[in-house]
Amino acid sequence: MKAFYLVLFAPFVSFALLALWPGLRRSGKPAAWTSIAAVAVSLLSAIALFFQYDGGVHEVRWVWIPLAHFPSLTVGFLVDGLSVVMALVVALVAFAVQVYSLGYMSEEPPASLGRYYTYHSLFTFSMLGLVFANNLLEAYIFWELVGACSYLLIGFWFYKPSAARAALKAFWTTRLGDVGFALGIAVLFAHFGFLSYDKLFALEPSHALFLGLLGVYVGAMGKSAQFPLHIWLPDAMEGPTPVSALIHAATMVAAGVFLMVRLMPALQHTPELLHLVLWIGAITAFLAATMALVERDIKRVLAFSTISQLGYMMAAVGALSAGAAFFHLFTHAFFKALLFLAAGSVIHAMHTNDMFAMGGLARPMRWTMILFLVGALALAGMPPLSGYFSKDEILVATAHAPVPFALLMITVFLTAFYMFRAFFLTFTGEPRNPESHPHESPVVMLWPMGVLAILAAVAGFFGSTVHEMLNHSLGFESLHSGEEHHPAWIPYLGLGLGLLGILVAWMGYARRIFRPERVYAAFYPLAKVLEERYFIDHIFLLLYWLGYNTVATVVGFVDRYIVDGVVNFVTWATFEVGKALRRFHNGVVQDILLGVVVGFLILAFFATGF
Amino acid sequence: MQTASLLPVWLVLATLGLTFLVDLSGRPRTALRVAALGGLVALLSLIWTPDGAFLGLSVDAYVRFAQAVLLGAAVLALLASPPYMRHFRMERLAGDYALLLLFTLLGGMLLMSVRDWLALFVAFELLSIPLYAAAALNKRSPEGAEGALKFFLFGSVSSAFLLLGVGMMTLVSGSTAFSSVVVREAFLPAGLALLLVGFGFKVAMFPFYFWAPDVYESAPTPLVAFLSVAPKAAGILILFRILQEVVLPAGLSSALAWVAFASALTMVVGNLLALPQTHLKRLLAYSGVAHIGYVLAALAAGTAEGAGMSLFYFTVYLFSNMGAFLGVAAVEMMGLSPTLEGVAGLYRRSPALAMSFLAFLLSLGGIPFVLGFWSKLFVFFAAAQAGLWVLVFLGALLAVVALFYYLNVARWMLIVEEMQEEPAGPPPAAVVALVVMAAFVVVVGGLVPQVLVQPALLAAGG
Amino acid sequence: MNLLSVFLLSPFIGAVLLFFIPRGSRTLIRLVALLSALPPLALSVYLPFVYDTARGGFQFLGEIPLLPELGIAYLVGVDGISIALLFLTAVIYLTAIFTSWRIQTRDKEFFIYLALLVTGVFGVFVSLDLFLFFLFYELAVLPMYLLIGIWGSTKEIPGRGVFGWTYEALKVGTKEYGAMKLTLYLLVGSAFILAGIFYLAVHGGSFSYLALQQSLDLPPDVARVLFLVFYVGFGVLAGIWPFHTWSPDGHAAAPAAGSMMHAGVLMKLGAYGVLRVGFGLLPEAGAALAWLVGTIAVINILYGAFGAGWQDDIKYLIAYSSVSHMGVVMLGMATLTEPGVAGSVYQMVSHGIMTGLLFTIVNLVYHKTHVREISRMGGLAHFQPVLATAFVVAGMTSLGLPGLSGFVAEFLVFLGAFTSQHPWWAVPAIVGALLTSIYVLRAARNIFFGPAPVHAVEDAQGSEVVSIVCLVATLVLLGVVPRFLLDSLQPTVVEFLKLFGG
Amino acid sequence: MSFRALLFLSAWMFATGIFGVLSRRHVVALLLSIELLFNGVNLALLTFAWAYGALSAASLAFLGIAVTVAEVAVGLAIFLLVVRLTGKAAADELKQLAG
Amino acid sequence: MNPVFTLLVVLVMAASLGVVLSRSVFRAAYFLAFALVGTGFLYLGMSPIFSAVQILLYTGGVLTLVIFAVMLSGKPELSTVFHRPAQGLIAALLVFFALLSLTARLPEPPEPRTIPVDVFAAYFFREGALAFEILSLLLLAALFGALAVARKQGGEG
Repeated sequence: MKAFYLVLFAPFVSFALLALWPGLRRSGKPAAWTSIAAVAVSLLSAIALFFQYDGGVHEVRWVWIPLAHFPSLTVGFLVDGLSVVMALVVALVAFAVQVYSLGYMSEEPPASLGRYYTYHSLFTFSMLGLVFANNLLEAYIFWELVGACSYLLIGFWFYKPSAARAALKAFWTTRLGDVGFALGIAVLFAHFGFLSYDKLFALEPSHALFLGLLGVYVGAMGKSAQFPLHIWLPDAMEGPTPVSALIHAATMVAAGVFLMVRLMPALQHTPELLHLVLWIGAITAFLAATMALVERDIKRVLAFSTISQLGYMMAAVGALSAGAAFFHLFTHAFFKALLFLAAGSVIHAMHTNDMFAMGGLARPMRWTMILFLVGALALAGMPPLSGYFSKDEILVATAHAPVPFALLMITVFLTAFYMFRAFFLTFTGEPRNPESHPHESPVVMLWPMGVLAILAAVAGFFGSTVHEMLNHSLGFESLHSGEEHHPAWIPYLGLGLGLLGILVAWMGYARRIFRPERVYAAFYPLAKVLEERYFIDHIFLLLYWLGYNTVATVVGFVDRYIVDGVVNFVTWATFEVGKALRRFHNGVVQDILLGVVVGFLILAFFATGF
Repeated sequence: MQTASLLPVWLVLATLGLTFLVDLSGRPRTALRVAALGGLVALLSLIWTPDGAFLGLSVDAYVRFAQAVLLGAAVLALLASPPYMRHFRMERLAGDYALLLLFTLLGGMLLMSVRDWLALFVAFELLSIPLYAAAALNKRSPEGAEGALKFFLFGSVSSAFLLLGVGMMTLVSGSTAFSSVVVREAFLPAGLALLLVGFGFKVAMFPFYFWAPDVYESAPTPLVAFLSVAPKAAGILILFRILQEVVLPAGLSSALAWVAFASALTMVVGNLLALPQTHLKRLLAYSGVAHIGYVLAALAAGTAEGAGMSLFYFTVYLFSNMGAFLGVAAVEMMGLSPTLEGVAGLYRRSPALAMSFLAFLLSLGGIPFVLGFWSKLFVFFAAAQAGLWVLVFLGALLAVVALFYYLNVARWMLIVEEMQEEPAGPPPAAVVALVVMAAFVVVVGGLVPQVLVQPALLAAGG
Repeated sequence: MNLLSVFLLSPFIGAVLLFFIPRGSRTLIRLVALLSALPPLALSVYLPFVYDTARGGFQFLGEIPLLPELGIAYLVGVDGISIALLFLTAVIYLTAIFTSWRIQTRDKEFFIYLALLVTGVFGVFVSLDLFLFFLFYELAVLPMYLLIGIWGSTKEIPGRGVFGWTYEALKVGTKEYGAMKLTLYLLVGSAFILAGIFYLAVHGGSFSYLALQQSLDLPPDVARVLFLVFYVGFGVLAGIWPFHTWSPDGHAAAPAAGSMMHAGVLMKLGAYGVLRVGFGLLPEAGAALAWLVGTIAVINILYGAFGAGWQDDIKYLIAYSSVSHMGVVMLGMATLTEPGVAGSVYQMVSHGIMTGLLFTIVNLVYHKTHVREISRMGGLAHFQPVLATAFVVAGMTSLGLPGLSGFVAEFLVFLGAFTSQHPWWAVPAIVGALLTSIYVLRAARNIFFGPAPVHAVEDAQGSEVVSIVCLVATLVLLGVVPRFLLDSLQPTVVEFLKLFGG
Repeated sequence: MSFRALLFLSAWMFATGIFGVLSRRHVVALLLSIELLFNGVNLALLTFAWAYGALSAASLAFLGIAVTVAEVAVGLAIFLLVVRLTGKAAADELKQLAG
Repeated sequence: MNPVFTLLVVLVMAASLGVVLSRSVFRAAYFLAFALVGTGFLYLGMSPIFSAVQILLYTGGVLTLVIFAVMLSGKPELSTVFHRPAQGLIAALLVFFALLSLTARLPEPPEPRTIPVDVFAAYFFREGALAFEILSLLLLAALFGALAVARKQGGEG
């Protein structure tokens, strides 16, 4: 298992080098190459690991914090089917994105380019660490590290106030979820004393286990942008597009799903939790899709689409079908990263995100258009591409729950519609703003997209190998629930809805048979609600202002002028007593002599009294 | 005939005579130096004086330690006087000043070793009367005369009370033909009450301290330095003997409660009044009152440790308080007014003086690694051992108030940058040397306190 | 010559040597100061490895009888807790010297007072004789006063609210006010401690901590009152809720090294005192009153976190965050569970280093931009990348990001709270971390991010960078390899909890 | 020669002395009042000596007289100096030193 | 209670009041002399030597001194006599009652006798020898003190 150490620690070495050696970091391109080389090493060893993998579970563990009254907190790494596949996905997408960034970030000054790649190396290491973690505490550690990296990368262009604010929003919301995660860990630690996966899986169902896993799920909701904690993902698009591709499409947001899949052996004992996960997954999928309908910014469309797909995966987990969830995560990583990179290439050329300012890019950016199309088709779930297989498995798995299933079905249509709305708006029709002169992106950007496109296309066929490796690590058949009574018509209905979605988008935006603006005007109140993202952002803002700022003002004022006021008053009073006593010393001899007489009288009173 | 036990007294008497002759022959400055030298010889002679009694004057370790404090104070004051006299053009009266100081010293030493009430009263008066006169020697300052007058009036009235009190006490324990129990029951509390009035004045206890600030402000500073230590030490240490050998054996245990009450009041009033002061000598006067409050706490413990601790306390107080006053004298000799504004930025003008002054302030404030820290703590520890928790807690809290005004002075000297007044010239080297020497003792003593504490405890039979 | 005396002698000799160096030679002064800081650091790094964890208890004992009649002796010894805090003090002292390398006015005196201050602090952590403990505790009073008084910074605060008029009378906000307030608070605390220690010595027979541990048996109610006296006495310095108001004023007025030493180390002195003298000598009373300590700690955490949110002055913001983090320390202590107490001590060290770093950055920003109000700042990262990165790292530590020391401490306290008799304490502990992330990162955004400021500003120079790098390295070291301190700390905590039937 | 009467007289003299000291403005009047105080005390002492045969009280009275004389001498000298330097003989006008 | 004794007591009381209340310091001095002489006669009953000391030395010496001082100062009278008389009166009354209460519990003397001179002299010079020596020092000190205060320092203000 030597390869395993390489996968994990190559990015760490690159991060350490870049962080500790300012010269290298500030040099720009060389820093980029160090990071890319490290990710390449990590990718190759991940591939080697994938092929050498013999189905066993290899674990290494050492004590991180010694404790006597409780089992010591350990840190270690677990290499099994699930982590190997996930590592492969992460390494591959990371490599693609870092190569792509060479082109996309070309006009960045060297120092900040170096900073960019430093953050990237740290992120890759943390993500891989999360993948290979062998206990909940370690998962929490890398979980937060990944959150911090996302904060740093979203706020990479710190001179943009909106980017800084978005980074904060992302960090705070995920942090809110992490509070639940920590509480979950605490419950498990308090009741069972240990946090490592193998011991957790051996537990029989109990209320404590339910609470613990509920806490973990809240953490997953934060990270995987489940409703209502999804508000940070659309704003996270302020970061550079490669970052969005890597973090907010393929890896970090999928961490929540990955963790739920990892904990499936324990989750199966908590049906009520799974039921909740299913429902929230379905609702998230549907709502995100509706919000994507009215989005003008191409990246935000993809962001909502990611939230929606994450909803799908969580629904699959809720339906106890970890295999479906993981396989969709596997395929989604490729085609969503591809879509983001393609969008990046368009933005790179047009220097704007607004789809309504683009148009007719098919000719000048031929390759980008083809790649974007492949991604869109895969996302819409068209048969030969991977999207079809993974989405189908999820629909099958969730068939037993009527309402969520219905929501997911409608979302298939909506997904297809908003994806092709974006496609037609961007690539077909005449260019909407004349002075822009789009040109095809450089090769260094196209190659990574090409690789992803190929993977997006063929990934569907690796379903069986993925499931088989997953079953090893989970210890039970990961696809079991949907198999027996899945009605045959589900895949066809999904396909039909997908095609319908594409058709309507084509009519609306390519051929302009019906005017979407008029539809928008007709349903104005509904559209406005969608545009305002169901006012959830405003609710959180209100919560932040009422919950924190007003209380802070009250506490600050009370502390500065009441508690401190009392202290100052006491000091001032002591001074005044001193001044008052001074008045007795008016210097007149007769009054001074009074002191003797008074003293005598007191002593005399003592003498006679006692 | 163990006259040897009175060696220091004979030496002081000899010095007195010599100083008088030198002054008579028209050289007042040398008279002052002769007095200082004689005092020093007497101080050194203490090492060889054996215990013993002669002519009704008994000398034991406790007395010798106390006499050492008195002599030390006198020598320090006398050494610092010549430059002060020269600066204030009082040199023609230097001889008289020295004589009066020696008389007071003699009074104090005798008071320490006296065994009967008659001699006690007279020695007590010998301790005060020359000081009234000495306080008025600076003929150029009308305030000096006013201060001396107040000092005299306050002293006379309280010695009237004292006379009556001593009279009553002679009936309680003196060698009288007739001393029935009933008489003793009546006279003991009354006598003690009146006695405390007299001692209260001498020691500047509350409420008999009203004279102190005015006299300290107006009298010549070296004299004030002596005045702020020697009479107080003599008063407290002999009061302790009286309590131990007369009052407590006679059964008036509530006496300790009186002392404790007086201690608490003195501490509170002394500290609070020192807060708003801007004149250094007045501030040190009130701080002196506060310090007497702390010693009274040890006295209220009524134990041998208490006595030992108060001996140690006065040794430390000798250096820190006199050092502070000599520092003020040096400031005055620089032509600056002895107020906070005068001292502003002293650090710039003469760092040695400023740093020594800081050492004294810290010692008075009770900051660690300076002698004053140990003395204050041991005094409170003695009180704690006797269970006087209220005093301990009150004292510790008042130390906070005390430190405010001490640090305030330090702030004016060290932190305030610009000089408010323009000094006429550098302080005379002799005085600065004395001040730095005292500061050295205070700082180094702080590192090795046991050198002083153990002999003090032994002396008090602790 | 006991090994531990090096902690005391090295800075003290440094101070004495500095006294004789002429004022002009700037580099010589700094070199001597630096040399006085290295031996303690070396020793404090060496101790955790050579501390015999099997035997546990106080080791490297040294005794020189000072005043046998009163039961006072120079008794020194360390256990896991003292080792951790010695390491903290040594690191902070070294970095404080580096941070003040470029000080202009009266630098000789500056380093003398700093050395004296450290001697006092080392003395407290090393001494086992309560009298000596008190002596060193009080030694820190004067240097602190002068450090703030002479090199502090002033910002008048107008009076408002019911006691408003006293603010002008006392000139609240000036450095004199801050220095005096901080010093007097320390003394009020020491008044309580003095009374308590004397009571112990009188009833326990001697001042030695070891003897008192065995010989002390007080009636329960007296023990409780005594515990309260110690809790208030030390708590004042630890910044527990009602007595914390000196911390913002004192630290805001203090120079960089001053607030580093005070917030970084002296506040831990207070917590160490409560732990060692309060809980250590009066276990039953401690256990009975643990609920009080914990509840006030919870108030501290939330009060500090919200208070920091309102501040517009960067120094006040850090000071309030210190109050909040000290709440975590006290909470950990109050849980009386193994992870809780270990976390509490670890938080002392972690918060000490972190606040040291934060105050270094804040003071450097102030010195270079002469602006303390956050509302008038923005985009400093353009010109001060080192300070910006360091501030973000320190902020991340304060909100408990794993990989940095903050996480280990806060998570241990969080687990300890959850497994103690009052599990609800865990909620404020974790919510506190969330609130911290709000005000710290919001401050980072307002100060460092956003559009570039009009005129260029100098970044951290030479020795300042060294100080920042040392502190960040320590934070990472303590975050990634907690066993460096925990190996010696953990057995001590277990032994400590035996007092409570742990 | 009744014991009580004598004590009453001495207390009376002492009290009038106190009134004089506290309320008279002229410095010499103060001195005279102090004389009165001492005389009251001497009378009390001799009464004790006469009543209880306490010779020590008598000798103390004798010493008291001598001390009083000494005090008056110094007191008058200071009074004259005050008059010479400040030109005032009224005690309540002498309040440069205060606070 | 023989009439002479009571007359004397009343006279002395009146005289002491006169000292305190008279406007001019001269008249106060006369009243004081009268009071001292009255006390002197009282001492006849107790210890004859004291009456001699009292009348000859005390009254004669002190009075002449006081008169000289007032003459020298040239300020016999002041515009107003009293400073806050009410405060003084209350204090005096309180002191009076305090003194009486302090001596109230004293038992009636069993057999009071006048002290013969030889007995007193023998006792004084045996027990009070040390005190007498110190007294001599005291008087010397007072002499020097008075001289020092009186001497001109040359060029003073």
